[in-house]
Amino acid sequence: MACEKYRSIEAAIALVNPGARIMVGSFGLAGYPRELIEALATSGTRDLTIISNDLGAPGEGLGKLLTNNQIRALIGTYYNWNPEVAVANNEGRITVQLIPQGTFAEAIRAAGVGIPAFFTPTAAGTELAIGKETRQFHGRPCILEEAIHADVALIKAHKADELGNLVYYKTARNFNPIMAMAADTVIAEVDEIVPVGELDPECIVTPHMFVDVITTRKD
Amino acid sequence: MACEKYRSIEAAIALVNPGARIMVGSFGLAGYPRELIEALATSGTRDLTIISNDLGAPGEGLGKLLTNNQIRALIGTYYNWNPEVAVANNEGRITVQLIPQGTFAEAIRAAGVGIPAFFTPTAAGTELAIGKETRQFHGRPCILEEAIHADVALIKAHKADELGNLVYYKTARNFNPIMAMAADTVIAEVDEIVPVGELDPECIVTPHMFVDVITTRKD
Amino acid sequence: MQIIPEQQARERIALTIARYFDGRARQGQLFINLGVGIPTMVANYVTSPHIFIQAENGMLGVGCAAPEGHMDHDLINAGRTCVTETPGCSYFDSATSFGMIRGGHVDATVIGAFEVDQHGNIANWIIPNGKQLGVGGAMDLVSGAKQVLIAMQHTSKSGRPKLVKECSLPITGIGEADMVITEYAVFTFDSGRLVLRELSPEITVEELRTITEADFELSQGAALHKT
Amino acid sequence: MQIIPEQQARERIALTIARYFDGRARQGQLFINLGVGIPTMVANYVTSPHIFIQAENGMLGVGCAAPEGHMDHDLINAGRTCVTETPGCSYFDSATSFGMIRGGHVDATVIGAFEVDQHGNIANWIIPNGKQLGVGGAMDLVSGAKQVLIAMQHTSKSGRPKLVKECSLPITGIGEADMVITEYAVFTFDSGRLVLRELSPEITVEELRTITEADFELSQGAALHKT
Repeated sequence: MACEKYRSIEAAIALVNPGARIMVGSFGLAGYPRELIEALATSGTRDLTIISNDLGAPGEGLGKLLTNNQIRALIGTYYNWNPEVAVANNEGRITVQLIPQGTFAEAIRAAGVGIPAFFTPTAAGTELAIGKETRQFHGRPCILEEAIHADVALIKAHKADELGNLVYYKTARNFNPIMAMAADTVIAEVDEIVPVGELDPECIVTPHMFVDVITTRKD
Repeated sequence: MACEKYRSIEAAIALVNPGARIMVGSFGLAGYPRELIEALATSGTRDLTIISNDLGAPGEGLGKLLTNNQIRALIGTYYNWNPEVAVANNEGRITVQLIPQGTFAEAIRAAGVGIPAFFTPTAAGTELAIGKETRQFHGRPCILEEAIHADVALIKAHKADELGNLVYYKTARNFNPIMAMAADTVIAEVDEIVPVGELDPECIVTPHMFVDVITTRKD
Repeated sequence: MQIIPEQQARERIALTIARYFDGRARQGQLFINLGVGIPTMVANYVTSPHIFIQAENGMLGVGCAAPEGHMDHDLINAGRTCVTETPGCSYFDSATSFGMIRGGHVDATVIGAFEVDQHGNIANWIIPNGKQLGVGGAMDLVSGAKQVLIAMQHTSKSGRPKLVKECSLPITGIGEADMVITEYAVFTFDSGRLVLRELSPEITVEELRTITEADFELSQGAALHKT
Repeated sequence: MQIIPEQQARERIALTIARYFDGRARQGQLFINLGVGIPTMVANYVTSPHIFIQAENGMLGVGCAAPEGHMDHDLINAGRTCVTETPGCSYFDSATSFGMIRGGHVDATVIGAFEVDQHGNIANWIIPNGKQLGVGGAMDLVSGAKQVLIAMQHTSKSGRPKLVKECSLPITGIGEADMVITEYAVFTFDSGRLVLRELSPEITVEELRTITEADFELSQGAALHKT
């Protein structure tokens, strides 16, 4: 394989340091980098801040990291599928920053495209707007939200070519393409690595500029 | 053809009223809706505000509308390829609002995705920041830019399916997909209309939700 | 007043909304987003080919639930149910998906609620200090979708009115509700006032007032319809 | 001091930059954006397979100029030149393209300039009340790209220094220049000071000072290189 960005799952996950801010693509258990998360759980790396939509389920997917006590803070939108989150939060073992899902997605993209902050009507007037600057645009109250950046993004794509161009599979796409733009180091777990030229230039979702490391499950 | 959104070029361009704010996809003469612009020039519709990257060349592409005296105002980034713009502006026949190209693209997308305003480092400290709110983020001065919305978007795509899903061709894509989100009425001129199901769901760039009218050149 | 059993209540609410959407879709394409629970059931009853379902996890053109044996766990809706594709469907990332919603391109969203008050405020995302911690796309949907339909049983399991004078729980959005559909009635918000539009055969207006804390008016002009 | 003819000057500037990029690309992939004029010529001289050219009109992996007879007018770079594809290239919309630039994903941009001053300010977008009215992507590129290389002849056609003490024309960005490459010399900005790094054989430092209005220092440690 002529993929210079290729690393083993273990070598890839070794790039995650204790205390790191990590973004992980996923929506429920769809489109999350399963092998990387398994390896991260095995590594025992602690004090992580996990930036993800949800946290899988107890002991499953990203949920493993909480069950394993590797998490210090969560930034995300929806933890109803993993009741361990509310328990850990209520007991003060972790801190949780809850953000509306659309604002969360937009803030991640913003970090990727160099927009430090934006106004949005979502959540204006609610508890989630407390402490945030509010301003009217065209008669509508909006709140100021800042970009969300990470040290490392662990993403899941369907195929990579040897340069690192990525395409996704159905609703496993979710947050992966925007997280690929928003972290210092981007590690993509893929199902398959194909030769350069095999992906249609019109259909590449994540250009290789954004990808640092490619990994795939051992067969 | 079972395309309910299909209209003839003439019927489509009749949706543009005098005084309208129109977005037009293009970069130079790549990816602009040639037939629609021809028809708009023929229609003689006046007092238009044209929101586009550039204005083609004198008497060519979007340039025809200025040569024809149909333009009241321009919002865009680069008119060096059409010297008639500077002349008309210096003579006070039109007003021109110049915006950095990245800010212009982002402001159009912002309108499409319901973000009323955003901060950007681009142009901070320059003449184009005069009168704009400036604020530091992470020690860097940024300026506040508002979304750019239009009454009508005239865009060019390569293929539409009968529902109105769109794909583009090479660098003719440019501003077209973001303009497809940012106007009340979106009219797409395409090279070809194909049956539903012929476009790969993973490769559709503009979902049909954004498209109101499909038109194509008469053969 | 005749008690309507839960399953029948849920089906009726979904069917009422589906008929409303079918009617609107006669005017052209209709793009809708359905929350979990009763809202998802609406998909089973709509018949118009002009209705397209958007799922905020990144899909337009969501089909019916995937049949046993044909489930693809990477093809799900926002409630994590395995679904199917419809012809002309497409996939996109979460920022684009919420761009559709926040940008006003989604015609209607159907969501459940703990409470809706007579000012159109919706409370549907959290019960403080409870066992669940999540907001998901609720706030984006109520503020972004052009029309917000609340699909809920008229009272809580303990019989408490869910249409109240003022929400007691944290709100999801201010004055965002456009329509409330329960097993007994259909209400709309017109210029900030709650108006009764339809009434089921099992109940009278007087009885409805006993299970509705919110003040509401009777619709002018149109007579009350029976579902 | 020996005058270098314009064509030779332009080629030397492009070649100097290409060699610099080839050197950097030994450390890994290098993503660059090239402005019109001399910057575009850099593409003709780079040899590393790790260098990828981004065009802000929506392409990554821009190849050489399209040969006569093989021009596709919908496959152009930002200077409207018909170009070719390289293996692994991709297309995207303008918001994504400038997202790459503003987001700091483009390693370097090469642009021309009317003036650069000793504070690193660049003036390259407009001559007030002139015949041209446009900013294009210039401001995005100077503020967004990780490194900004200015490729320009040392003096204007009338012999006026282009490396000045203070820009007199409207600036494109504040203190954004990282490197200035002319036919006579290579300068870098180090902690806000302009430092001479290389000098061509046709000129002495003393002669260089006569055609350079900006104050500059000689590089410490490294000797002056000859191109």
